[in-house]
Amino acid sequence: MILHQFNQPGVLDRHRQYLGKGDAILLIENAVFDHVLLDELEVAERYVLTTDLERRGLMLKSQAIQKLSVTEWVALAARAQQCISWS
Amino acid sequence: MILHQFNQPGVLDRHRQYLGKGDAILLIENAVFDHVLLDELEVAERYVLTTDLERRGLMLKSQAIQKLSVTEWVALAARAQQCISWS
Amino acid sequence: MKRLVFLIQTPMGASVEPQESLDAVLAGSAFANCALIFLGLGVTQLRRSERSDFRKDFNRGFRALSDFEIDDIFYCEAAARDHGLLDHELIVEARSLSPNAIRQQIIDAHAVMSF
Amino acid sequence: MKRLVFLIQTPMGASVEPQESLDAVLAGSAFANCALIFLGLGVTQLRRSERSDFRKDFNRGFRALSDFEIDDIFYCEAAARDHGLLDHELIVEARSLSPNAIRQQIIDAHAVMSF
Amino acid sequence: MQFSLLIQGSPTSSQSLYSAYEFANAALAQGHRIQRAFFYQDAVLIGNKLIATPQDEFDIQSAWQALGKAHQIPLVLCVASCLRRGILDDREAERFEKSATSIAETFEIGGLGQLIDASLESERLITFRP
Amino acid sequence: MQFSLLIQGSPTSSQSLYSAYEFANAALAQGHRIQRAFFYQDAVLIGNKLIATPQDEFDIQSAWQALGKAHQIPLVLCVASCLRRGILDDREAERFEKSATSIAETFEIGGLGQLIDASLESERLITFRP
Repeated sequence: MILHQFNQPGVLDRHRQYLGKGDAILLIENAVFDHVLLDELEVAERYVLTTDLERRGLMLKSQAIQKLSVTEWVALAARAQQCISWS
Repeated sequence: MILHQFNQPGVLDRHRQYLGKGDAILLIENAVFDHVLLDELEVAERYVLTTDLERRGLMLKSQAIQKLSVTEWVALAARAQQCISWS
Repeated sequence: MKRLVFLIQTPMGASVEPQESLDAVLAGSAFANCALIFLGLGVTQLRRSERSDFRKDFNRGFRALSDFEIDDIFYCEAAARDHGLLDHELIVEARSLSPNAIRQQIIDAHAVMSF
Repeated sequence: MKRLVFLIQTPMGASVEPQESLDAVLAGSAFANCALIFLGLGVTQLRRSERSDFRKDFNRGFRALSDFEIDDIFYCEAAARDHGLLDHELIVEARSLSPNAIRQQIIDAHAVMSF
Repeated sequence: MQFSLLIQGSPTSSQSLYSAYEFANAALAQGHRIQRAFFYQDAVLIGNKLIATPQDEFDIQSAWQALGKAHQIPLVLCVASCLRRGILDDREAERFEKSATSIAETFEIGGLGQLIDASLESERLITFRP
Repeated sequence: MQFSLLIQGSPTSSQSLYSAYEFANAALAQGHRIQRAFFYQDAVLIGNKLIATPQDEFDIQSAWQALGKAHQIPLVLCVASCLRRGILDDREAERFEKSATSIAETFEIGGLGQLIDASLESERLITFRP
């Protein structure tokens, strides 16, 4: 499993082609503005960092997306074979 | 006439709704990567800064877009009623 | 008094730019008739948030606007729609403007600053 | 030797980041088997340019790669297409990879650094 | 015509200080005046005297200093932006009990009032975004 | 597990130093180790001792210093990035004939070899982009 981290808005689409089945996507920082775009990326586990959502006053709408604490982020990174930061 | 300056790639689309007839668009810095997107914005005069194109090894394809020297940029800014920088 | 328009395009959250743009507006209010227009990703600054641990508390920052008698606070209706910004989420009283009306604000200003 | 993969996503031109990422790759070559993969806007770094007045001359920077025996220079074929990058414009010998092949490079690496 | 420049981007991660420099040069060559260059946000980093630019690179700091001197253009760094980023003159270093100053010559530290004044008193304000 | 962090973004124009700080804290709380935090590009600006953070704001520099001390994490600023941005220790200040030093305590200046070493010797490298 590869963990794909995004921290910028507007770049999810550019890098979706590198996603594989069973990979995980995590949106942090300003990438959380794109949380609605995760809906269609069913190939991967999809996460959004809770604290960064809260800092921006956002709430998740989709049931398919999970909120992640920083503690859970660390666990996800430890479980991943590789952690990639896209921007 | 409003001069609309863009210095980032990927944002032309976001701000095209503020363009008026007879306005001018100028792409500088990394916005010059979007020069092909100017084709459809026929409502405005369309310019790309020559030096920034050259720094990135790019060449214009469309006849409808004009290359601008920095000297011409200054003249365009002086002619404009207002100069706006979008990003 | 001359009219200054501040176009706010930076998203809420990652950088200190939202705060530094607000500082510029407050400074402007002493010398000019100031308007703030949030557009593009900038409309995200208008959404109230309960967590302000890293950056300065924005609820307080925005309250300062009325203390400085800056009432012309606008946002782009199209951008608000794009970002799902709802009326009841607004951190400050702001009026929506059409892209055309924003263009007119720009034309009528003495100068325009972008942030 | 362990394998390090450097993913280069920053566009050519405005910042010093292209140069600083190249420095990291050169440093890596002393200790690891290094691969460079240009993707997204990063493929624009591969286009030869005649004007390098502000930032360091990239033609020279890229020549250093072969001096350091870094031969695994790749770019994403899809990104090259998006940016109209043609073979004859390349500043350095580089091979195109499919998104799937790039994924495999990532999986096979000991570590991946993004720039 | 009288121009003022508002420059916002960092010397290293944006091109704004370079674009503004080229613009200012071209404007002066055409007989226009630059009333003031106001450096805001990360652009104030240009005023750090401790920067050691590699010898084979264009030295944008020296370029601005030379331009400012040759044409008597005030190069104003925003004080609030400077404090946050560690650009201090004698006065600020003393006020915040810091052990050194870091502002490079030809640059001066000033308040946001100078930006507002520039925008009101010059005929064109050009913003150079990060 | 042994983590290393590569941090690239500026303290003022990006969130990367904040995200990395939160990540490091959470990792340590779970019993993981942070082998090294390597500050590259604009992230080295965190090591400027002349920064005067406004009192009502979170002081990210002090937060990193406290974390580094409490857990003996080397906080390494890339030397080449530092020179370009005016972050100097005694040695570099002398070498480049600069009048002052600017590196804050707890941070150290090191070469890119330390980044490569961290990426090779730790089990996970996490990159915090600008």
